[in-house]
Amino acid sequence: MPQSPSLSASGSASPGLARILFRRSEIGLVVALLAVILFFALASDTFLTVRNLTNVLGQASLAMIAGVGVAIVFISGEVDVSVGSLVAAVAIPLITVMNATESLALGIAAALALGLCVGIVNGFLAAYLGINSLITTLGTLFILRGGVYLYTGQKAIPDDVMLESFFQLGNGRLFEVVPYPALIAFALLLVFAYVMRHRTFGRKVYAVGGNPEVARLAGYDVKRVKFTCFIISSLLATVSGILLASRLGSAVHVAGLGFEFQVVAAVVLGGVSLSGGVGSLFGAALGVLILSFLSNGLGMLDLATEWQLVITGFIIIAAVGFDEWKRRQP
Amino acid sequence: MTTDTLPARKRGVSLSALTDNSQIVLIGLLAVLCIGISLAAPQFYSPDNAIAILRQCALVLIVAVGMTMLLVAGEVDLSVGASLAFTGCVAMDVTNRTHSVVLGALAALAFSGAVGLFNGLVVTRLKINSLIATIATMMILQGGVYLYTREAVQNHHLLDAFTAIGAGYVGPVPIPVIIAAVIFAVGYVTLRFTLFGRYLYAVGANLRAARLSGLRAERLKLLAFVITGLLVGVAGLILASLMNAGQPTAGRGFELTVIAAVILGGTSLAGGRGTLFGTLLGVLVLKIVDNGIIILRWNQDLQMVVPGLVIILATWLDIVRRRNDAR
Amino acid sequence: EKMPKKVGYVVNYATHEWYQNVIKGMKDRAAQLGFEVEVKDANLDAAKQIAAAEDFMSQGVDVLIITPVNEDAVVPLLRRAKQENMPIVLEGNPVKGMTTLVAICDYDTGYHAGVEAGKYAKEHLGGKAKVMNVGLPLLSATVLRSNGFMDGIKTEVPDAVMVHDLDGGGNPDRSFEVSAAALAQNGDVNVIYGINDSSSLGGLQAWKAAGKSQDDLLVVGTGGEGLAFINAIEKEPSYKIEAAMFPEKVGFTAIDAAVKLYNKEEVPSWIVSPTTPMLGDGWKKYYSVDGNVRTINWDAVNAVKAPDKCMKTAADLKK
Amino acid sequence: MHAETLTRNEAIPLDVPALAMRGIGKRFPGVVALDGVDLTLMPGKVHALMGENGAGKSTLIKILAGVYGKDSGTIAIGGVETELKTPRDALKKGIKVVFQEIALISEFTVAENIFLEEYPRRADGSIAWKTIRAEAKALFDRIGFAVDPAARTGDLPVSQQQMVEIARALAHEAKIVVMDEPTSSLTPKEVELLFVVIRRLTALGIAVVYVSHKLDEVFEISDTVTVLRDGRHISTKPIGEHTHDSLIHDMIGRRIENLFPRSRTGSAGKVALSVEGLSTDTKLKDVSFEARAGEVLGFFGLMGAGRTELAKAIVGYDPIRTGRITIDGTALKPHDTRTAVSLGIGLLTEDRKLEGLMLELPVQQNMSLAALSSFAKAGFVDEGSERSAVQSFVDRFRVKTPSLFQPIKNLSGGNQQKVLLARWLMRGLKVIVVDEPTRGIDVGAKSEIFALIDRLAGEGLAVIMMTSEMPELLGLSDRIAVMAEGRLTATFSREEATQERILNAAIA
Ligand SMILES: Nc1ncnc2c1ncn2[C@@H]1O[C@H](COP(=O)(O)OP(=O)(O)OP(=O)(O)O)[C@@H](O)[C@H]1O
Ligand SMILES: Nc1ncnc2c1ncn2[C@@H]1O[C@H](COP(=O)(O)OP(=O)(O)OP(=O)(O)O)[C@@H](O)[C@H]1O
Ligand SMILES: [Mg+2]
Ligand SMILES: [Mg+2]
Repeated sequence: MPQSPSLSASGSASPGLARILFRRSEIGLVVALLAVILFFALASDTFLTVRNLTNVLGQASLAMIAGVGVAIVFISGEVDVSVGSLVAAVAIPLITVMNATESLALGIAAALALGLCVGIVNGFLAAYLGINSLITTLGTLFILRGGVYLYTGQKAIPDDVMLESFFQLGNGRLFEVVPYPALIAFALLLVFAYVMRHRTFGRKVYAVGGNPEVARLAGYDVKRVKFTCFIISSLLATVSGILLASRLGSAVHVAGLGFEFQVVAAVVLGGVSLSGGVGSLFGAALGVLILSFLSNGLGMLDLATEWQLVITGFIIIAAVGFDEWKRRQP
Repeated sequence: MTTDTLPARKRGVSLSALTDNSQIVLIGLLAVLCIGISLAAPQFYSPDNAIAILRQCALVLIVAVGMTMLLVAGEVDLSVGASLAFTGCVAMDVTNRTHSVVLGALAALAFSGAVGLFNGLVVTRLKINSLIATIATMMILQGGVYLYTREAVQNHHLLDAFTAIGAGYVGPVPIPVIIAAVIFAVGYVTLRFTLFGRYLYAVGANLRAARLSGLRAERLKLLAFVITGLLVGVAGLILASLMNAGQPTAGRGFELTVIAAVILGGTSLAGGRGTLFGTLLGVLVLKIVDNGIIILRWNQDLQMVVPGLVIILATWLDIVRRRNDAR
Repeated sequence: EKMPKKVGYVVNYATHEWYQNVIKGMKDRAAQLGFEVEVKDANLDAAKQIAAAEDFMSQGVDVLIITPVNEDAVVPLLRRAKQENMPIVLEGNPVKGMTTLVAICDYDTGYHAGVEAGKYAKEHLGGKAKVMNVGLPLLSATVLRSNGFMDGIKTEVPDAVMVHDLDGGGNPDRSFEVSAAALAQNGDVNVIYGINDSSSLGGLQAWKAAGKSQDDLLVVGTGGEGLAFINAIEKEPSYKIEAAMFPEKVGFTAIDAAVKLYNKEEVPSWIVSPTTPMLGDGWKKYYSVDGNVRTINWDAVNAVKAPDKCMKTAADLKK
Repeated sequence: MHAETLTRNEAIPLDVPALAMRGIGKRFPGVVALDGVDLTLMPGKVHALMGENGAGKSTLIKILAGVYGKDSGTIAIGGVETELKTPRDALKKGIKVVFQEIALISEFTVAENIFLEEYPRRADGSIAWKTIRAEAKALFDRIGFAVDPAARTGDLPVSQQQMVEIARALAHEAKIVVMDEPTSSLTPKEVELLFVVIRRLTALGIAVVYVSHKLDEVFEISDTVTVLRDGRHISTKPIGEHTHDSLIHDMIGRRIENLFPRSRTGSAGKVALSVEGLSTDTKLKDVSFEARAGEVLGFFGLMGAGRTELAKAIVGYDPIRTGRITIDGTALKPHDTRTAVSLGIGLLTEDRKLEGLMLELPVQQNMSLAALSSFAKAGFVDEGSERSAVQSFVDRFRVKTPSLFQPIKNLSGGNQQKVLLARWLMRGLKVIVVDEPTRGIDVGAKSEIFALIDRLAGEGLAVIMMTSEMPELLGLSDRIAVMAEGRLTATFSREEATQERILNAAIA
């Protein structure tokens, strides 16, 4: 039987091209993405420029990095909505430490430390104490945001030392073309896609999300797998937060408001099921890209925000509805 | 684990619907809060404050009744906040145009009911997960309301009856509280004692089994969405009356408050489990925390932190209690 | 003088009436001068604001106008704009590294409204002023307004006190909710100050819902953003003072500054747009209303004098 | 390394018990599931574990698998006392369990499920997907199991999933293999296959625990039988010392006079259900038949013949392409379960967990679901009469449950099945379709269900019974319809039907 190393969610290398096409929802997403790009390329003459396309990639990368983490948590059968506040919270240690030490590395370390703590708390509450993860992370979403407001007194903390390396991280471009955030996002996406497909940890995540009881019977430490997923998600959101802080040049207390909705919508649009065990990181990334290009293109058409919201809403319904319909076909 | 699905009655024990022990944690928490706050700030127990709390609970409770039904049936509606704002604008606008409170109210209910119907159809016909479907509806409504009106719709009709809906009193009790109480009572009886209520639990617990047993699962879910929509309409009307304007910006984060209260009340996100009495307790706890922070003159930013902690804590205590019960 | 072909405006929050009217003023002025203004909305999202500005720069606008979601959060953007020689006019609040700013003086606005409120209190409220501030600590601008108001009112009523200092979120339902709780806790208040119209109206509605009479109450709103305050002044007996900030004028001024920058002329780093308190139906001098449309009376507004310098700015808050 | 798994492990001494469980006790809230149970397994022997539904068999096995902790007693493996705290412990000690409920990840491929417990890896630590597929294929070839290792597990019929589970237990070295009702949904051919595999295992010195309600199988394959009743150890004897009757007596404490009672005397009545030219997009092709009031119409077919599809199509659960279904002369709307149910047809499904049980809800809610509207006045449920109706069914069917409020997930499989059957019988029906009604049910309960089916038919119900059990088919049916590949190939009267004729028609 011809077997190609496939990166599909279920890890199935199905026989027959037709079946592969119908099985793998990414194809549908790629088509949708191309359709969006084609539409705006025809509708606006400033859309299809290298500068604009790379802009969008850079803008999408924040949601993409956090989206990879959220998708992993979804696949494990849990949810994580705390990322919206976390991206704002991690900027505080980052900027504060940088201001104090003039060291980007120490700042990043401090941010990652906070991200790690949040991941541990989420994971401990959800995986080990068994508190529903939506409740847990909704709780940490509120707590972190409130904490940020309390700590900053509802003011941004400016970056006083203005390290060039920090500025470049979120604003610079490789060869003046590809934004660094986009490079980081794609690198992380590839690494975690590999992990999810080719390392036992990844398969455990799918198994735990697909059927936790079975996973337990197969000798997996279900709690630890889920715990780890929360930590991964928080650390990736921290990376998003660091890049965001660089783009904003400060720790902004209102940064990332509603970011969790954006990420969840994109991840679900990308075919990652909320009920666990299903979906792929590439799908999630495609979901992010579709929404980013949509937002950029609608802006190019000079459509008011209200139209952008309405159109995006209908497109989400249409896209997910089509995906569901396709899935139901025999 | 014990059952806390439908409030189960023990054999031979006569009907005492409130003795479901899954709510003990919340009742305890509520008691601790009330005692704690009133020790620190005696004004907490003033009639004025009690009424202020009740009125604030009213809006959330009205929508939470529908949300509980939806969650029991295994679905969720995140568009209620956006719909609340839109409905308020519609209510005020139509009342302005027609000079009739009745027509204004009907328009509000028709609008929000239609939003519920739309959500229900998208979820049951297109089979889209309701979390994502209603996020989309939320976006559509947020955009739509600004297409409908840029500015707050002002009260030009100056009808007293309209103002009374939100700001009026019957004796010492605000009218919204009475409306909420009636809706809660009807909702409670519906969910607990009627066929419809029992069917919602079945649909949420196992959709296929319910369908095989002859239940029209899709229709039941649709109905739950429409009920939630209509209740949003009632809340939107009250809000427009209270604000004396239809505010397109209102209702931000309202959906999270409602869902948090319902979940805090012990309703499962997975469907098939939950009670309205729990929801009532959940609403009370959240709103008393909110009020307490202002009464105690704490930093208002704590209004985000404390509810977060309370929700996690209450859920955890509930898990611990059930584990002990199971011994 | 050369005219730019296209000016891009990244607005903080386009769905807000204030910015609607700022945009209106910009479009009016640009139309007079014969060019186009394109608007992108950050919708209160700092990251989206950067993205929108990036998009404008790659689209090739001639000048950018920006109302920052957060002042600190646009510093890198200004740096990148400088690298690409993109002139930027800021609206709202000063930012490190900016060229020029068009702004009202928030402190002054509150201060002058406070002085009028003090006079009113002396005349009608028995010389007592117990203030409920429906504020918004989130933004330095709104904190300045509240501070200015209290300082102003004290010039007339030295023992004026702030009974409640609330965070109404700048929106009406939240303002209503916190005001209701605060009034229940301590209802001994006779002045309600709102940092914008939504806040003052939310406070007033809470007052009414608590069943209190408006006889000995003064409500002071800020902004004069749309129709809401006009409606309130016409219909609510206690709503007497509105601190007008003329958003249309702000837009007007920003466009003029953009043209100057485009022509590489000298511009002051801080261009003040005028504000003034309006008492009773004093609004009719500046605005006329027809149905749901209000029209600005440019002659009257352009005649309002702006100070050269603000009494206090956000920089003073940080001290 | 995996290729060698099926050779004799020299390290296993044949005279030391592979496993000795002593005085095992386990209680659940309101239930004593196990009370001082002993179990000793010898290497290379098949030890059958028998008992009524709810006797405690699965609980004992789950303790052995590290799923539940025991309350009391000791466990020794290969003579060494050990604790089995987690499934992982048990796996490490060489205990492989095929659980009663299928325990596979449906989204994974068959091959991946086989190696779920331990993925073969490459030198760099990444998963060796090629090895996995190749070894799964090799394993299947060795045990003569024809299934595509690359198929998505959830797409397979239940019986094949069960075979995958069994194959999985063989993928790694094991000292003890436990099978909890492995044949509950296997066809006779697959059962034969399984027995070949079990004999291979014992030849390698592996101890096998075999749980089944099928007496014939137990007599054929096992060396020793342990019987449990109500959580207590009743007897352990070599199989040779048992007869059918003595085994049943040990299990249920009484004798069963006649497993297939026939009290019906009258002939079948008028046509209750008629199906004409039924086809679906997926499997069924032009199926036509009639079922009469008062008769039991048995359906036989090999795995995948389409019986389950037929059952779901007649009750309006699945869409159909063409065809006409009438009940008592009234045509059903296609794809509309509600009118079907209200006209008096109900389906007891094959897949309890997925389509029948509301796991978290109590027994009462589960049982009364279909009949609930009959307890309602003006939309309000009269819970008093609901409860007494449920209670009477619990008593009649001897459903073992501590209370009506017990979540049904805590009941044993057989008891769950009884609750689901009662769900339909509470509601007046004209036609009942039962798909594998005795899957996982003990002899005692089986005879009760048979008696019930007989009585229902006697009362004028048309019973359509899809079953893979030849004795029960021949014993109960008035007529037998045979399906093959979605078509109805033959119909026999009770007198005409023989095993050969039926099997011939099923293969056609
Ligand atoms: N998790 C649980 N919680 C509460 N009670 C349980 C639980 N699991 C099993 N029981 C009870 O323990 C008893 C033994 O159940 P068990 O599943 O071991 O029976 P069994 O012999 O395997 O029956 P069957 O032949 O029907 O599979 C039953 O009364 C059952 O209701
Ligand atoms: N060999 C096969 N490979 C894959 N899928 C199959 C195969 N045979 C049947 N199926 C599928 O499995 C399901 C089982 O078929 P169905 O239940 O209708 O048959 P049945 O006669 O009821 O058999 P069973 O004895 O398994 O109940 C159907 O959905 C069918 O499409
Ligand atoms: Mg069992
Ligand atoms: Mg079948």
